[in-house]
Order: sequence, then structure tokens, then C-alpha cells
Amino acid sequence: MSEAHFESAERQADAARLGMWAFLVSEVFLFAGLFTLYGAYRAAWPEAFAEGVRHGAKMLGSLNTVILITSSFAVASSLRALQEDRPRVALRWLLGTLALALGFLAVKAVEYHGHVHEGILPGGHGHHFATLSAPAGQAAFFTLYYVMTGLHALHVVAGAAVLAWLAWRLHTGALDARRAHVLSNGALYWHLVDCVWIVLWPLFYLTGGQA
Amino acid sequence: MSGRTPDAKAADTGLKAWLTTRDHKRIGIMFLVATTAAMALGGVFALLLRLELLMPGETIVDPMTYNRLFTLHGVTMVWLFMIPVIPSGFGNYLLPIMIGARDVAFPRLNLASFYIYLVGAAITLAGMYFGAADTGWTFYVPYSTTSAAALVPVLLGVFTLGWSSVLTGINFIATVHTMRTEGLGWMRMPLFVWTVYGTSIIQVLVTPVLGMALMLIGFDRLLDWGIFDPARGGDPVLYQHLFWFYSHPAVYIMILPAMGVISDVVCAFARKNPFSYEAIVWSTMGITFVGLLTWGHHMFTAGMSTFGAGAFGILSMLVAIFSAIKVFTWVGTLYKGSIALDTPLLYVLAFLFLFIFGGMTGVAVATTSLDVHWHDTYFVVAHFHFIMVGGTISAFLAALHYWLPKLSGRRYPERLGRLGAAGVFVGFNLTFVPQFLLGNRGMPRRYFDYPPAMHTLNAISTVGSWVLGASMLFIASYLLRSLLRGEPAGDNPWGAAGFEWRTSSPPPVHNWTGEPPFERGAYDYTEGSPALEGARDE
Amino acid sequence: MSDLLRQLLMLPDPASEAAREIDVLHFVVLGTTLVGFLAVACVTAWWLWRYRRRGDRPTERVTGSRRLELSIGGALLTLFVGWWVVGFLQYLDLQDAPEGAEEIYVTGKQWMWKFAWPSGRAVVGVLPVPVDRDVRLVLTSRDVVHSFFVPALRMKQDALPGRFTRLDFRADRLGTYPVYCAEYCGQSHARMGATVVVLSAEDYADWVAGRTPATLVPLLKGREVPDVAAEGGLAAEGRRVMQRVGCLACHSLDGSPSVGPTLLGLYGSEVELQGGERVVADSDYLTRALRDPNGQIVAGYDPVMPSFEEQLSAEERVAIFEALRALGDEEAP
Amino acid sequence: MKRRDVGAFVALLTLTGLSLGASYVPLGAWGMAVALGFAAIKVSVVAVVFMHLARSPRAEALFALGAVVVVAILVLLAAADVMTRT
Repeated sequence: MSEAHFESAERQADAARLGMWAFLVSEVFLFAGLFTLYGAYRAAWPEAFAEGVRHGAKMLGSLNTVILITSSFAVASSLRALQEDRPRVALRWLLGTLALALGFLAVKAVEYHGHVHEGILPGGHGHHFATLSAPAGQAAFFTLYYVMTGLHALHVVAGAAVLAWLAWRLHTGALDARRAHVLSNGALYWHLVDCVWIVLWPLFYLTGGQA
Repeated sequence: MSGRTPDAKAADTGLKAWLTTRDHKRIGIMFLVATTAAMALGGVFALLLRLELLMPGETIVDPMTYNRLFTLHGVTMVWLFMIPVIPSGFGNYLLPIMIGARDVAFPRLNLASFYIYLVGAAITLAGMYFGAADTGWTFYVPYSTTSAAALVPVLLGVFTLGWSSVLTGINFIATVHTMRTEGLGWMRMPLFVWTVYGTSIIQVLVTPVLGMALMLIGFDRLLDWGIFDPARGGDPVLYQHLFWFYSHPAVYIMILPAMGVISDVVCAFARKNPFSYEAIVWSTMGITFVGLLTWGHHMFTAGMSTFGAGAFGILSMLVAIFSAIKVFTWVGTLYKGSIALDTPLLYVLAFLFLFIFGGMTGVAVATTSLDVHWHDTYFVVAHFHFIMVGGTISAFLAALHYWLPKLSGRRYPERLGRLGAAGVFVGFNLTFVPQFLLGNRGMPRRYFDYPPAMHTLNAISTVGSWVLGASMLFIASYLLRSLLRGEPAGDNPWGAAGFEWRTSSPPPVHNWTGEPPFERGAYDYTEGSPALEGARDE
Repeated sequence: MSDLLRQLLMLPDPASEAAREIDVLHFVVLGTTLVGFLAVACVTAWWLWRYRRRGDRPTERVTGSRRLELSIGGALLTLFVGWWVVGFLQYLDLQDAPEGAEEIYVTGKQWMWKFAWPSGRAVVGVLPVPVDRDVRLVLTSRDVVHSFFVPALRMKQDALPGRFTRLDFRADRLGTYPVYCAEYCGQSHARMGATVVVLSAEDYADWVAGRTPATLVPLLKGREVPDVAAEGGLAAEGRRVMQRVGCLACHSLDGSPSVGPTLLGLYGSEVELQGGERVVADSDYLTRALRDPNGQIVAGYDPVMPSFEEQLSAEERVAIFEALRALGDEEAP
Repeated sequence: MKRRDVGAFVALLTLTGLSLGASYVPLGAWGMAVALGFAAIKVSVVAVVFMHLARSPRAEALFALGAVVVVAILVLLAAADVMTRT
């Protein structure tokens, strides 16, 4: 499909890339309100939040951090390979990325399952909160935990879907070195998903010390 | 460009061709039609509200109906009309032409944005009608999480409308960055383009925050997650932070493009370059960014800390300066001009006067101790209607009259135009000046009833609303008539130098036949200006 | 002069010195606005006439001087910041009652205002306050956000569920002044009113002590006003609440050691927290302590206290504070 | 060129390890600052190397930086309100 209104294919790629960046910015702001809530509620309930973090699945969260970082590297390598006109290599890297994405979701599912099992549900629901001396701040913590990691997981799903579509296009040969900017935009989105997780990880898994 | 397809499509005026078009001009027109219809709807709600307030006591509607009506009025006017009208309507039509492009960067996304708007609007209005939301357009918790009305459909509708806004913003940002024609540097862009660009940035940044906040209310209502519930560690004031982080900049989404219209129209009718192009550009960018930092001035009495009140107070003073600079620049543009008092310029003058008043009372309500008295009273209602109606709607009407020949190739009757402008100005002041005084007396907003001592002012305001409504009806009637039977306008009826007047009216499918002629600036009225050549020929 | 302006602007007669000061700023700000508006309007009108179009002639290119723009902008900014300074100082005054101010508890709920005094007085819809004395209103809400608005005092403060906010004033004119709810709160928002009654010192003392001064009789007609003497005041009510919810199982009232710190002499005293921080045990501290007891543990105690956030209504919390305050006046051993 | 990506990958893993290790050190109030500091460095590495921000048009870097600054302002101003309430 040719876009008759562009002066050149190069300009079209520029526009698509810039549009992608603007979209990424709006995605960051989708999380911004939640970061605000986290900051303010943590300021209001320092101890309850620290307690909540200590209660989290630190090792699963850290494992997921490594998984996402690796996937970021993989998708970057895929893009590199396509730019060097080696689509088969690119496809292999991309499938690796996809596998890591699914791995991330699997770990996430284990983590959620553990929490549900313990009686920790969003909104202060579940038997866990009945045993606490000060459930209010912890209810806020775990609601935010579910909303923020859940929204992030949704982005992982969306990103994985985009990567799968790109992999299919690579497989059929519809995506080649000349249209590498399409893969580049998909990769950009995936890197953003990674960046968001890099910030979520300390907020929900690491900072359980006396804050 | 591919052969004869574009021209063949140009001739295609069938419904299907319109609904599947990727032409930014047609999408712009569809946005204009839809948003103007929304304005009419919101206006009817406003008239009903004023009618209830004609007499003290319960008169035509019961309290709950009144509460639903002002919610409908607010939601319709803000999200269905004022946020999209100038950027998505006029912006869509004009921005690519003004930068010498053949279309926006992502035409398909553009069409998608329009349909998302339509779907969002349908969900919102249907949700309001069947769900009877009564929270006001602000959706403050915990009222919004506990109210008996069905709120989720409305939240979903506004959330959807937000995405239309974000996608349009992304599209325009990419368009301005990558589609400018050869030789059109940033500092030669028409001022309208600058303001739409600034608006786009705001839309992309703040809209998702609102979307998230509304979603959290939805979670509370559907799943009882209570993220703002104090009993569960939540804080209702934090919702207000998130809401105003969107909704204050949203005021700039509504007024910035209006300022762009004013800048372009004042230059065209004074036949002069702007007093200081740079000042307008920098103040546009200043409003864009400093406007993001002032949201807390809506919360001085909300239980925010005194530190917060102080910080947001002084930041708000800063943003006022940028608007003030714009006012001086517009007035300065008249100096040594060649001024024709046609209808668009009359609206510019109305805008100027009302905006000075709206803006200065804005500074007044940002002054902390004064705001404590005025907050949530009719003073604030009057203040923001001076900005929204006096500002945005005046600019909208100016744009409608100024660019009607561009859009349709026809002219409106000048004499009726001036009459309509006068009617709007009189009706507007009659409606809203008394509201300042009502606010001083202490009449809170969102009251369906008031003490009998406040009757006279309320009655004047209601009569004013009728004058305003009748004038709008009058304007709509002659504009519709001239769309069908207006005098042919020629390509450049105003003798304006703006880039959009250098192609035919209305323009061909890809806007330009051949290379766009952009050597002379968009505000160049000096000797040999192409604008004046055209005017002399007529 | 001020009175004339007030009439022109339809401002209600002010009932406090602070309100009068705010009015002065009000006049200055609106006056400046008007002058600025007229100046711009005159210049615009003059140029509209002077440069009216006479045929299609080109215009010369005029570029504004940057210095002019900057100096106008700078001057305006100075003016605005000046307003901000004055306005912010006045704003601080609205929450700055001196020690010993008369404290009255205000609870908003759909759709009425309830007022309660430490003596045990409580009434809906009528707020008697003493003339020429500092008064601190402590506001909270039982349901949604309300806003307590007294135009004659030029003051307004939201009442929030789960929190206490403050409003301080010193009325200096006898009379009755309307109160409105300024934050939309549902069906009868427009009818959620009350009346502030500024009483003479003697009348107010009578009211607090449980008698009804003549000025209040018509206003209180048909309203339920609990008898103070029979119930022993808010402090006694507070003790009953503490008994009921179980505070006294872990806290003593007489200084004897227990699971938690004794409450005798606690109110207003300085306590050392775990980690060495020292705080004053005022109503803010106690509000937090009831909400999140383990956030601020007193040094030497275990974090075992449950949160009472959901068990105590705003009125009950207020009663507990009063009981603690009464205990605070006695010295700990 | 590929070395760059590998280098960034190794750096990210190292930083992750360090950050995890630091979470076991009792740092008191500094714990949050240290953890977020590591996160900021890691996000920068991803943005600059993997997302090619260093070699992008200025506009893109400006968008990214501007977004981070505005988010920080939003979080800080709102949290400052909560922390300074009396």
C-alpha cells in the first residue's frame, strides 16, 4: 500500500517512528497517575507499604526482571539482524523474544496465584487482611500492586501480540530489510514495556527496608 | 502521486466515499459537523438549567433532574465539543494545508480517531441518558463511587473519547515534525499551526492520566477496589490531583487553538504581520508546559496542604503572564495596520475583551485568599465561562466565518454576520456578568435553588441566556443558508496572506496542484504581497 | 468607601477582620483588572479607528520590541506575585488560630451540618460561636466530600471523609450568617445549609453550659438539642466509646503500665517514637494512631495495636480526643 | 556495533544484580533512593542503546526526556501535598 501523500519512503519511516515515540509518551502517562498514587500513598503509609513489599514474591519479580531485560536484548538483536538483511536470523531472535514474553506471563501467573492463595486480593478483599493489625495501608498497597502490575501485564500481552504479528510477517517475507522501520517500531514498544517493568520492580519487590 | 485516482475520488460525494475517506479535509468537516451538533445539544441543556434558575425554588425540574442536566451540560460541552472542535475540526482541515502537506502523517489513524470519537460520544450520551449520571463532569470521589446512578458507561465513553484525542494529537505531532514543505522552517509556521501543535502535546501528555483515574473509579464501582476509599488507605483528594492534572491543561486544550485562530484572523483583517511572532510562539510553548504545573489551584479549599496551595498559587501566576503577552501582541498587531471590521474581526474583539476579563479573574481566583471565598461559587462559573464561551466559542465563530469560504467556496452575508456577533456579545455579557456578582454574594454552583434575595441577578442571567441562544440560532440559520446559496467567494476573498489561501477554495484532494508557493511568509502584507495582488484583481 | 464598593460588588457584610482584609485585596485586584481592561480597550478602539482600512494598500512590517514585551511581562508578573504574597498570607491566617481557641467539631453528611462542642452540646444546622474570640472548626464528613462555606466570613473548607480539616476565624459582629455546602454532594446539595450565630460572650457561655440564650430560641425551634448535664459532656462520651471498642484493655487512664502506653497526660505531650523521632501527641498524631497504629510506634512498645479506622465514626473519634484532652490536663506520675 | 548491544545487556544484568544485592543492605530511608537510582540508570541504558535514543532526531530525545520530567513533577507535587499536610 503506497501512501501517496508522503514525499518519500524515508519521510514516511520518520513520521512513523516519531508517531511511535509520541504514542510511547502517552503510554508512560497512562502509568503516571498510578505512580502518583503510589508515591502519595507510600508517603502516607510508609510502614504498611514496606511491609507489603516484604510480603511480595521478591525472587519471582527478580526473575521476571532478568527475563524482560533478556527479551529486550533479543528484540534489539532481531532488529539488528533485519537491518543487516538477515531475515532468518531476525526471525529466530524474534521468536526468542516471544518465548521470553510468554515466560514472563507464566511467572506472573504463578505469582498472582500465590497471592490469591494467601488471601490477598485487590481492594483489601481476602482473608489475609483480616489478620492484619493495620490493614488500611496494606489494602492500598496491594490494590496498587494488582493494578500496576496488571496493567503492565496487559501491555506485555499487547506487545507479544505485536511481536507475533511481526514474526509472521517476517516468516512470510512481507517484512524485509527495506521495511525494517516497522520492526523497529514494534521493538520500541517492547522496550517501553521493559522500561516500565524496570521501574515497577524496585517499587513492589525491593524496597521493603525501613523507608 | 498515482494517476487519476485522487481526482476521481474528489468528485465522489456519495455517503460511502465520505465515511471511508482518508482526506483530512473531509475528516475535519465531519468533526466540525459532529462537534457543532454536540454544542447545540450542550446549549439546550444550558438553557434548561438557566430556565430552572429563573425563579427560586423548584420550578421546571426536580433536583435530581437538575443535577443530571448540569452533568450532561458539562460532559457534552467539554469532551464532545470544546476539546475536539478546533483541533480536530479546523486543525484537521487546515493544518496540513498550512504546512504545505498533502495530508496528515497517518490518514487512516485520522479516520479511526473520528470513529473513536463517534463511538465514545454515543457511549457517553447513551450512558448519560440511561444511567442518569449526576456527579458533575468532575466525577469527584467518593460521591462518584457511591452514587446510585450507573456511572460506568459514562466513564467508558469519556475514556474512549480520550483516545480519539490522544490519537489526533500523535498524528498532528508527527505531521508538524515530518510533513512541512521544503523551506517551511519552524519559525515560519502559521501561528495556528503552532497552537495546534502545543495542544497536541498537551493532549498526548495529560489525557491518559484522566483515562486511568476514570478507570480506577470504574474498578471501584464494578469490583469494589476502593482505591480512593479512606477506610482502605485511599485519599479522595488524590483523585482530585489526578483529575485536575488532566482537566486544568484541558482548559489549554480548549483555549490554545482558539488563540491560534485569533492570531491568524487578527493578522488577516489588520493586513499586518503579528506584532511579535516570536512572542506568540514562545508564549504558546510556555502555556503548553507551565500549564501542566498549575492544576492544584483548583484545590485550595479541598484539604490540600498549605505548602501545596502556595506552590500551585505562584505557578498559576506564571502561566497568566504568557496569556497576557498574547493579548498585548494581538492589540499591537492592529498598530499601523489596514483594518477591516468584518465579522471575524468582530469576534476577535469580543474574544479580546472577554478574554482579558476571563483571564484577569483567573488571576484573581488563583490568589489564594480570594479563591477561598470564590471557589465553587458562581464567580468561578462566570470566570471559566468567560474563557470557554467568551474565548473558545468566540474564536470558534471567528474561525467559522473566516474559513467558511475556504471550506465551502461561498460567502456568508456580512450584515447578518455583524448582527449575529453583536447578539452573541450582548447575550453573553447579560448571562455571565451577573454570575460574577452572584458568586460574590456567595451563591454556590450546582444549586437548583437559591435564596429569594438572589432572584434578580439570576433572572437577568436567564434572560441573557435566551439572547445568547437566539443569536446562536440566528447565526446557524444564515450560515446554513449561505452554505447552500451563498455568493461564490473566489479563492481568497479576504486578501489574506495565510498559506491556506494560496490554493483554491475549497482545495483539491491533495491540497495543492504542483508545488505549494511558500516563499512569502504567512503574514507578509508588505509591498508585493501575493495576498494584495489577489485582492486587487477582484 | 469600602462599604460602597461592597454594595456595588454585592459582597455580603463581612463579620470578621480577616474578611475585611480579604475584601481590600478583592477591590485592589478587581480594580486593577478594570483599569487594565479599560486601557487595553481604549488603545484598541483608537487604533481600530486610526488604522481603518482605506483601500488595498500594503502595510509596513512592524516588529515589536523585545524589551517592551519583556518589561510589560515583568511588570505584570511582579504585580501578580505581589497579589499572591498578600493572598497567601491571608490564606495562612485562615488556618492559624492561636493556642486555646474555642474548638467546635463540624460533621457534614448528606445533607446536613452537625456541630458538636467539647461540653457535649450538639445540634444540627445552627452554629453558635462567641464574638471576638478565636474559633477553630474541626471538620470531617460521614459520607462524601462537602464544603463548609460562610460567605460573610469569606471562608470555605472541604469536609472530607476519613480526615479532619480545619478552619479558623474570629467573628467580630453579632448576628446570623448563612452557611452553604459548596461541594456538590448529591440530591439536596442546594439545601444543605446552616446558620452561624455570633453570640455575646455571656450568651455563648450559656449555650455551651447547656442553657439556651434568648437569641437562639427561634433558631433552635423544632431541633433536637441533647442535654449536656445528663451525659457529662463529650469527654464522658469519649470514655464510654473507649470502653466499648476496647481501648482500655491495653491502655490505662491512670498512668499504670499496660500493653500500650498510658493515656494519662498523653494529649499534647511529646512522645519519643521508635527510631528516635519525637512528636507531639496532638489530634493529628492521634488521628494517624487510630488509623495506622503501627506507623508511629512509641519507643519501647510492640506493634500490636489494630487499626480502628472502620470502627469509629467521626463523632466517636472526636469524643475520644476530648476524653484524652481532659486526661492530658492531669499530669502523668 | 553488535558489541554495543551485548555490552548494554551485560550492564543491565549487572545493575539488576547490584540492585537486588543492595535491597538486602539496611539502608533506611536511602533504600528507595538507591533502588530508584539503579532503575533510572537501567532505563537510560535501554533508552539510549536499545531504543537508539542517542542517534535519534532531537525531537525524540526531547519527547522522552520531557515525559520523564513531567511525570516526575506530577508525582513529586502530589506526594509533596500529602507529606506536608498537617
